[in-house]
Amino acid sequence: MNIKNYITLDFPSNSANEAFARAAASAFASQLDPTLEELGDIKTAVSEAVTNCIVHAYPREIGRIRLRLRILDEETLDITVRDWGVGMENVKQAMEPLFTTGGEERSGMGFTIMQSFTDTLHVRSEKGKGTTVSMRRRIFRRSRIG
Amino acid sequence: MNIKNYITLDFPSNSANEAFARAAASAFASQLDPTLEELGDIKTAVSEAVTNCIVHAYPREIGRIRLRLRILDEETLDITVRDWGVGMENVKQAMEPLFTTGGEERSGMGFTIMQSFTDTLHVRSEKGKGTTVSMRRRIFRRSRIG
Amino acid sequence: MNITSAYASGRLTIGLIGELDHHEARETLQSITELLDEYLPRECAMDLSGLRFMDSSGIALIVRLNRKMRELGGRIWIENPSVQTRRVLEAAGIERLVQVAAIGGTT
Amino acid sequence: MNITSAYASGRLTIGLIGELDHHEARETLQSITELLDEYLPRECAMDLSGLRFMDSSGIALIVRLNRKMRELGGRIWIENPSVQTRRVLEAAGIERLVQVAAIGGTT
Ligand SMILES: Nc1ncnc2c1ncn2[C@@H]1O[C@H](COP(=O)(O)OP(=O)(O)O)[C@@H](O)[C@H]1O
Ligand SMILES: Nc1ncnc2c1ncn2[C@@H]1O[C@H](COP(=O)(O)OP(=O)(O)O)[C@@H](O)[C@H]1O
Repeated sequence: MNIKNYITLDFPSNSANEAFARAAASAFASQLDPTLEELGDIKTAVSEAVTNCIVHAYPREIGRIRLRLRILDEETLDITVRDWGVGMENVKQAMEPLFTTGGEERSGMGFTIMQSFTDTLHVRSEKGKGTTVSMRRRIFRRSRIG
Repeated sequence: MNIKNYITLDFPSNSANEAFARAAASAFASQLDPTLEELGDIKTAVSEAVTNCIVHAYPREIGRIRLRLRILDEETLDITVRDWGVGMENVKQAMEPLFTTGGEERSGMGFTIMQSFTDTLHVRSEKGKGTTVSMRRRIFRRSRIG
Repeated sequence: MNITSAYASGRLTIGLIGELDHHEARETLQSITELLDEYLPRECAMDLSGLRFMDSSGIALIVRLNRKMRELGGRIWIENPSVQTRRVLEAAGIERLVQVAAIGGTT
Repeated sequence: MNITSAYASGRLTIGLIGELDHHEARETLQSITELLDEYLPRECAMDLSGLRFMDSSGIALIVRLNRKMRELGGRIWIENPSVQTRRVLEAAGIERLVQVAAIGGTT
């Protein structure tokens, strides 16, 4: 695995940073020359994962979030979103469509959307220790195809 | 000093990341509701400092750059650009207009531009250990003035 | 979030302009709820052509507005989502609940 | 960086479209130098209206092009910088070397 470029962002779990995280991910992903649709997918996946940290991982405090973006093998975007918050006991259940502990303000579709907008999704969590969400999305090179 | 929000970015000294660092700084600074001119100044100052790490701090290798952005007291943007590269012996001389060790490709005006586009500029460096450039720029609240 | 509204003969058209994420959702829901309570429309069209971004926070909002319109004895639908918004609507399977119409598709 | 050029009766107008930073500077300089060597113009106008961003790497480029035009016995000037570019030109004091003209100011 050849890491061509990376960036690590650390920021507090203010909801205003949702938009910022999306914008930074979009700016970083641009070097892969994605289509607007691919960029939209990446922004959406990042937004879901970061929002989960803000809403679920740190429900009553401002905690730290780490977003890491890497370019692998020149055509895959690797996205890792990490928190040190409350964690989950049952990750499998949490990933089911419509499952939410967030009440009426949440749809329970966050993980479902992350899954459909990326090629792979891995979630690792430990109660009381935090959560790491890893996603990969391959961006096909248009110049190579065309 | 009240830190309202912050972000820390870590990335390698590829020149392609100059544009990325500017875009991230611009996205983060947007929460201060700056004018387009103020945003331009911030992007320029960040670009100069990050480019110096890429060109001067790590002339023959890819090293690590850390860009930290903070909002202080709700109206000041604090920008810190740090590298662990070659450092400088004589910071005062380096900051003089037109001084450059970069040959024809550099103008020697980087620090001059950082200085004119920010309110304060501090440079700390140690030969062989690296350099930290700190800049602050106050963004006046238009709603408050108006 | 900027919100526009137009009411005529029982139909309220609500336009959303901006990025609809968790940060924006609560205030947006409140503004729209106030509009519904004011006009008590039979039909509510949500024009999403001005949304530059929407994530699952928008899905939760649509689900709640759909429930509210049913309580009022009316119905709601979505108009003109951009590509990004349409992809989120599809991934969440919202069409099973609420009709999604393209430009000019509902009149 | 996208580069356009237009030549007529001794005057070459070069347009730069994009962001001129250190990453882009070397290739941009090379392309412009090739144009100058091809046309050997008496006058060279650099139209910067398409530059969305420029930093001191652009200053170094302008200084070198100015020197080259003097060697060719000609002169160079800058046209239509955006606000951001104009502020960088001013902070670097480039007007002492090279004339900066606003829209329509040089013809
Ligand atoms: N970072 C996290 N920390 C703790 N719990 C989480 C985290 N992310 C998700 N969860 C749990 O998984 C559930 C499902 O998440 P998701 O599918 O994104 O839907 P939603 O955010 O709408 O609830 C959440 O309601 C929450 O209980
Ligand atoms: N991060 C850094 N590490 C080491 N040396 C630096 C760094 N930043 C600046 N310098 C030194 O200071 C000089 C002046 O920098 P500057 O004013 O930005 O102009 P320029 O980048 O055009 O040379 C550089 O030529 C270099 O010798």
